[in-house]
Amino acid sequence: MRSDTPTLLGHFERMLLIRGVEDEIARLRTAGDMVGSIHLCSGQEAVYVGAVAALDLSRDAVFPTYRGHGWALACGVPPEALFAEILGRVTGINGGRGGSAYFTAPRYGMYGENSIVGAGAPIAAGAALAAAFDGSGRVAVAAFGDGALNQGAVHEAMNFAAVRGLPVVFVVENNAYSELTPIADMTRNPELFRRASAYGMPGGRVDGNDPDAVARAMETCVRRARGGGGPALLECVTQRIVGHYIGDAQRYRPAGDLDRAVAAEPIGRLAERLTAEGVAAGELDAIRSRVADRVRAASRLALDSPPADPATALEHLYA
Amino acid sequence: MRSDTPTLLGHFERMLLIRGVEDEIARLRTAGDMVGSIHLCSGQEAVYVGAVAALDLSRDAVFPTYRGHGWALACGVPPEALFAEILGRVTGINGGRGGSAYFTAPRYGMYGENSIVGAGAPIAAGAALAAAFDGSGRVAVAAFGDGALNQGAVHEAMNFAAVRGLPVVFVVENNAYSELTPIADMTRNPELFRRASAYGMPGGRVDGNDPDAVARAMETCVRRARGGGGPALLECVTQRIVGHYIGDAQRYRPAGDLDRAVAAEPIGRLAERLTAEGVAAGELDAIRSRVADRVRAASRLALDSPPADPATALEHLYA
Amino acid sequence: MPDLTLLPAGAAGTAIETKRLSYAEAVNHALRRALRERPETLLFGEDVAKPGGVFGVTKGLHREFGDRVFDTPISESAILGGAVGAAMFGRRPIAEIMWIDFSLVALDQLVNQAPNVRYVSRGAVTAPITVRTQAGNGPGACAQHSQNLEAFFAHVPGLRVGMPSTAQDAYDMLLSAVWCDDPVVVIENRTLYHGAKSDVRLGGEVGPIGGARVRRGGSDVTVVTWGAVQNLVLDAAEELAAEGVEAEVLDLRWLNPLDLTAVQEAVARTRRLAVVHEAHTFGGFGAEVVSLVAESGLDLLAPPVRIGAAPARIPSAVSLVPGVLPTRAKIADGLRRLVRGETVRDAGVLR
Amino acid sequence: MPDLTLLPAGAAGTAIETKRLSYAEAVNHALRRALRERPETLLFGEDVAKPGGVFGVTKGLHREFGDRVFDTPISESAILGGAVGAAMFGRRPIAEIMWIDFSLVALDQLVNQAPNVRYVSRGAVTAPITVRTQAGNGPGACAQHSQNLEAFFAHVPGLRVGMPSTAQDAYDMLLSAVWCDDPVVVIENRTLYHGAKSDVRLGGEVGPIGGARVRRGGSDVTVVTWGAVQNLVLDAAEELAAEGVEAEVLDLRWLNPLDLTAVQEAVARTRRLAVVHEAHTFGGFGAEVVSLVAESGLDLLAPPVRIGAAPARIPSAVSLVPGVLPTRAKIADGLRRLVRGETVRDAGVLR
Ligand SMILES: Cc1ncc(C[n+]2csc(CCOP(=O)(O)OP(=O)(O)O)c2C)c(N)n1
Ligand SMILES: Cc1ncc(C[n+]2csc(CCOP(=O)(O)OP(=O)(O)O)c2C)c(N)n1
Ligand SMILES: [Mg+2]
Ligand SMILES: [Mg+2]
Repeated sequence: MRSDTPTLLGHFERMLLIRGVEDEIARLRTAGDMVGSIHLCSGQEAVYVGAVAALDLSRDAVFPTYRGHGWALACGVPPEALFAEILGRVTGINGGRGGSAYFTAPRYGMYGENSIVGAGAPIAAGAALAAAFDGSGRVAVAAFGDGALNQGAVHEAMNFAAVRGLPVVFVVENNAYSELTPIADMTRNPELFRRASAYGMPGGRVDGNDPDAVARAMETCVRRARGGGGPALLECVTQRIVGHYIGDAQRYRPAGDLDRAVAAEPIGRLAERLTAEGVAAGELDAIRSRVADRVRAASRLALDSPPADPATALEHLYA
Repeated sequence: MRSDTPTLLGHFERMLLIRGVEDEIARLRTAGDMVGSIHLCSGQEAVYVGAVAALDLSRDAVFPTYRGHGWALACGVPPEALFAEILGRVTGINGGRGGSAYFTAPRYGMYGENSIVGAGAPIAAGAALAAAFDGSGRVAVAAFGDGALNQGAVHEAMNFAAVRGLPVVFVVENNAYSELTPIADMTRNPELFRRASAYGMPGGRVDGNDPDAVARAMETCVRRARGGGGPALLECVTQRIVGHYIGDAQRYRPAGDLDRAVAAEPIGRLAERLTAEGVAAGELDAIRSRVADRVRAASRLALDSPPADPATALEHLYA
Repeated sequence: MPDLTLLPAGAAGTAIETKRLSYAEAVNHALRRALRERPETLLFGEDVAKPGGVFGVTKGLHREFGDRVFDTPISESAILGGAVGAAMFGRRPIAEIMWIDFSLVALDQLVNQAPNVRYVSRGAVTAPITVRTQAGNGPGACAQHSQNLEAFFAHVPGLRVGMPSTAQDAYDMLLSAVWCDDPVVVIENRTLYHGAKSDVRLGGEVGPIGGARVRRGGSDVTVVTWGAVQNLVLDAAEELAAEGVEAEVLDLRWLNPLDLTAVQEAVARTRRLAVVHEAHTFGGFGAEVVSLVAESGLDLLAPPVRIGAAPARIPSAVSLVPGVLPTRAKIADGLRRLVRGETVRDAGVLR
Repeated sequence: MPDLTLLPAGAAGTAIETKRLSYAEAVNHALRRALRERPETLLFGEDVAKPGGVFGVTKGLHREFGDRVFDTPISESAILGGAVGAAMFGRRPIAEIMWIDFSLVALDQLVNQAPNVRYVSRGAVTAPITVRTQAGNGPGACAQHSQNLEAFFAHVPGLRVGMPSTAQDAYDMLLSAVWCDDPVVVIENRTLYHGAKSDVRLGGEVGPIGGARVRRGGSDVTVVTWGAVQNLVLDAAEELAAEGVEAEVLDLRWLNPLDLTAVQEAVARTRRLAVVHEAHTFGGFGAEVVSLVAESGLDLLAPPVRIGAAPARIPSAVSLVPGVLPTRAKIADGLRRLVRGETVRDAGVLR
């Protein structure tokens, strides 16, 4: 079953919003308004939008990585709160305490990026463990990259979730690289989803540049988990169309690799599909300019906010 | 190809030695000559004797767990040095610094027990990594229990070894329990060797109560690794016929479980086979009494040694 | 985050009574009470449920509380991470790390994860986990099963750290930990588990974490200590008393929050400070206590003294251990020299 | 263990010369020299080989040394355990842990494994690994990428720990670490990597590990410090000099082995001690320095002072960070009050 056009238009707008925010962040970082190492997710939007479409954010919980802007926006975090967070403003979603790589937005079902590779996986399993007791029907999503699969904590989390039948979906954002190193050089079995069988857990692979395909695969996993069927591993094959960090010259990508990734990126692809389904070019353009306006306004709002106050820096360490 | 009778007689004697040493340790611990938590390997002897038979100890390196007495004796560590170590005597293989669970005997190719579950696996991979540079042709053996497979470090070690094609054999001593908990309750896929495929590495299972079968499977793995074929995972199915520690009442074992394990234990089984192959009862008895004498003498020698001197306790921390 | 209303302490009507209990039994009673009174508690770790724990500390709890008490794979990152995640959603996980040495395979969860949850979210999410573990040397234990690592945890802002050394404290401090809304590490000691029984007051109000206790009065020297080594300190104090020197023994109990007032008042009284811990002296938490006193500007009669483990790994042989760890004799000797005004430094602190 | 004969230092004929180098370039030169002169060295870690390191520190080394320099999976236990195992068999692994915060997923190998190898075997096997990592806060970094954890490593007997803060030290100390037969952790600082260049003497004899350095003379107060914060200390010292107060700045460089003589001599001269580190004050290594001085019985003019991070996690916003970490102003203020004889304690040390 394929999604209907309004649903796809929703995906299109969300993906555009993510892309627009990332582009604006790149601009702000390059201009020096933002500082430090920032990881953009451009090219991978379909994973976030598709996966979140399958969730019930009033009770489900998402645990992304440092590359988490897309997850946050897909969950509904307002772009102004995201910009402000990375800018270190008092209006940031965590008042500047988290920053680009480690913010959290529990109100939106986004329970924290994690800048320690793999560390979110057992925490997500814990969220699912709570669900086994609180009757919430919560499903937890642990999202991480291809490279994270080689981290011990991810292995432990998958076995733990499998043996206890916990409602967690492990989403692998396979973008072919871990920082500057191809995953193909770092593990022998390129079909990452096959690791699931080691834990007696179902695993599968989906086109991570098709939000619709991701949503449908994710629905299967979520339904199963919510129904007591236990965890699953969903590998979403995608690509970054930007560097690992802003300023990354991507010299480690072989010739043509980036071009191919750009050609396959999900937003243009979905635009083509929508056009083929009869959506008028004008309608798509209207969405594009609405999103652009939203991004611009949000960025301005965030830039106009005051910086976080150092006098508050010692608050909230203990209860 | 099955081994010839003299080889099997050698296995028989080695296994008897291990069993005899463990029985004597149990006696000494119960009598109070030895202290602390001691993990015996009775019932699992075929794994050690079989695996070591496939090694060239002049260059290969074994990394066992805290349950390492059997590995040490199979490698040729003199029983008196082992007794003395556990007794805390100056003549102990490490002068009493290691104790039952963490001694090392590099002269014998036994490069250290490890009492941190799984920690020996990456170290063994490192020994294999050295082999890639020193032209020694060394194969490293990482031995650990069924429960250890759920530890992050073991996962990392296997992927690391697989991706670099390192000459290491991962030997799983699947004795069905991790301390007091059945492995069947702690992972969904009871065929532990199947985890190998996650790393694109061969894996297999062997009857771990048949030293001959273990030796032949191990030879395949070792030959492959030494020839540059990379690592493998060998699951040896066996059982403890004693508690996890001395004094363990084993109430966690279901009715009949221990009896079945005793009935299947490798020494009696090999005696039957040898008898069937025409070895006279008297010859087996002669071996039994030779081993018993050796154990008794070794124990006495160790007991007669002086305790380690506290004035030396600060030596050898730094170069 | 779901808004789970916590039952008030004692709500399940735990009777106030006194029982003669071992340290292990006191822990067991505290766990049972927590599981009874706070339905949101969970108890898990390796071998804690069906087998009742490798030291028998959690005996009977799985039977009484069913699935809320469960065994885990040998996966410390999953145990601690699972605790953090469950705590973020209203559970009160009590996770066991069987030996403190094993926490090192999963320390990330206790340093990079648990203590950040509240801070980064400004209280919107919290991670009130209790980690029970046990530390220290015991006869025949190896170098990987003998360490005292409280200094690691005490250096992590956002983590609370306690080390009970009596059965009463094993009970009280564990309950305070579970009731506390911060992540707390409670470091027990297996050599105490099955020792002599003592009277333990059960069922009283659960107090807040924190607070040192004077274990022995004395006016000549203040010994600040924590953990099982306290018993050696008390023995050494008796030895000195026979020589006319009265040592005050202050059990710190909680390293975080640290009861600085108690330390300062005690040292101000005796004007001599010794700190005794089983952990390695160099870089150990004893240095924090000495520094806090030094910074206070209290006028001491003699330089302060630390007595802890000398720089070595911990050997297994029972005869070797006194070459490394503090002993009653080393403690008594250190205190004697402190009172005589001699500068004391364990020859082995630096190497 | 195979008997691998090590080439003597300088054997490959490294020319003695002086070059203007950044800190990162100095590290790169040291690594290149080690790889050239000691064929048994290996260099590995995440992104260190083909990409040349996420900070560009290991650029060109894979090209020059081929398979001896390689990239690893994101598997810190495999990296450190692999280093330990390779070192036991005659290699000299130089392993990179990209951020010191990440060491916490694999600390077992640095606490329970590497330092035990020599001790338990009484020298029959050794594990001379060098772990390069980098620590500290930088603009915009999050709580999980900002910590200073040297206190953890310094508390582990058997591990050597150094923190270079100049380009020359980045070169010298790393070589000393690789040449040293103990496991050594060298903690670099990424905010220093690409700073101003300075003259670095290359190719000289590789010295043993250890030894503090006076970075600035002064007679009024001794500031013991280490790591990148030293630059703030030097700035604060200049500020004070303008007010007529001369601070001596002693860079400890090595926490283990610790140059106690240098500390004692310096403090004996000025009779005032401040310790400044970027790490959290509470339970930090500054306490060890203060304690060693206190135990020495040196007669100080004023109580010692520690200046470090206040108890909080490290926030990301640049504006928040000065609320937690030491700043030039906080350091200058602390020193001023120390010289005036006021009792100084960071209000935030205990909470
Ligand atoms: C435990 C740990 N090790 C290393 C790092 C450094 N690091 C940050 S991102 C990254 C690459 C992750 O690759 P992948 O999992 O594929 O995710 P991606 O960045 O591609 O989204 C690494 C190695 C870290 N943050 N944590
Ligand atoms: C990291 C770590 N976690 C927990 C333990 C405690 N422990 C010691 S032995 C053991 C069980 C190991 O089971 P298995 O791997 O099956 O080996 P077996 O004892 O059966 O030989 C456990 C959990 C430990 N030593 N290290
Ligand atoms: Mg990736
Ligand atoms: Mg087992």
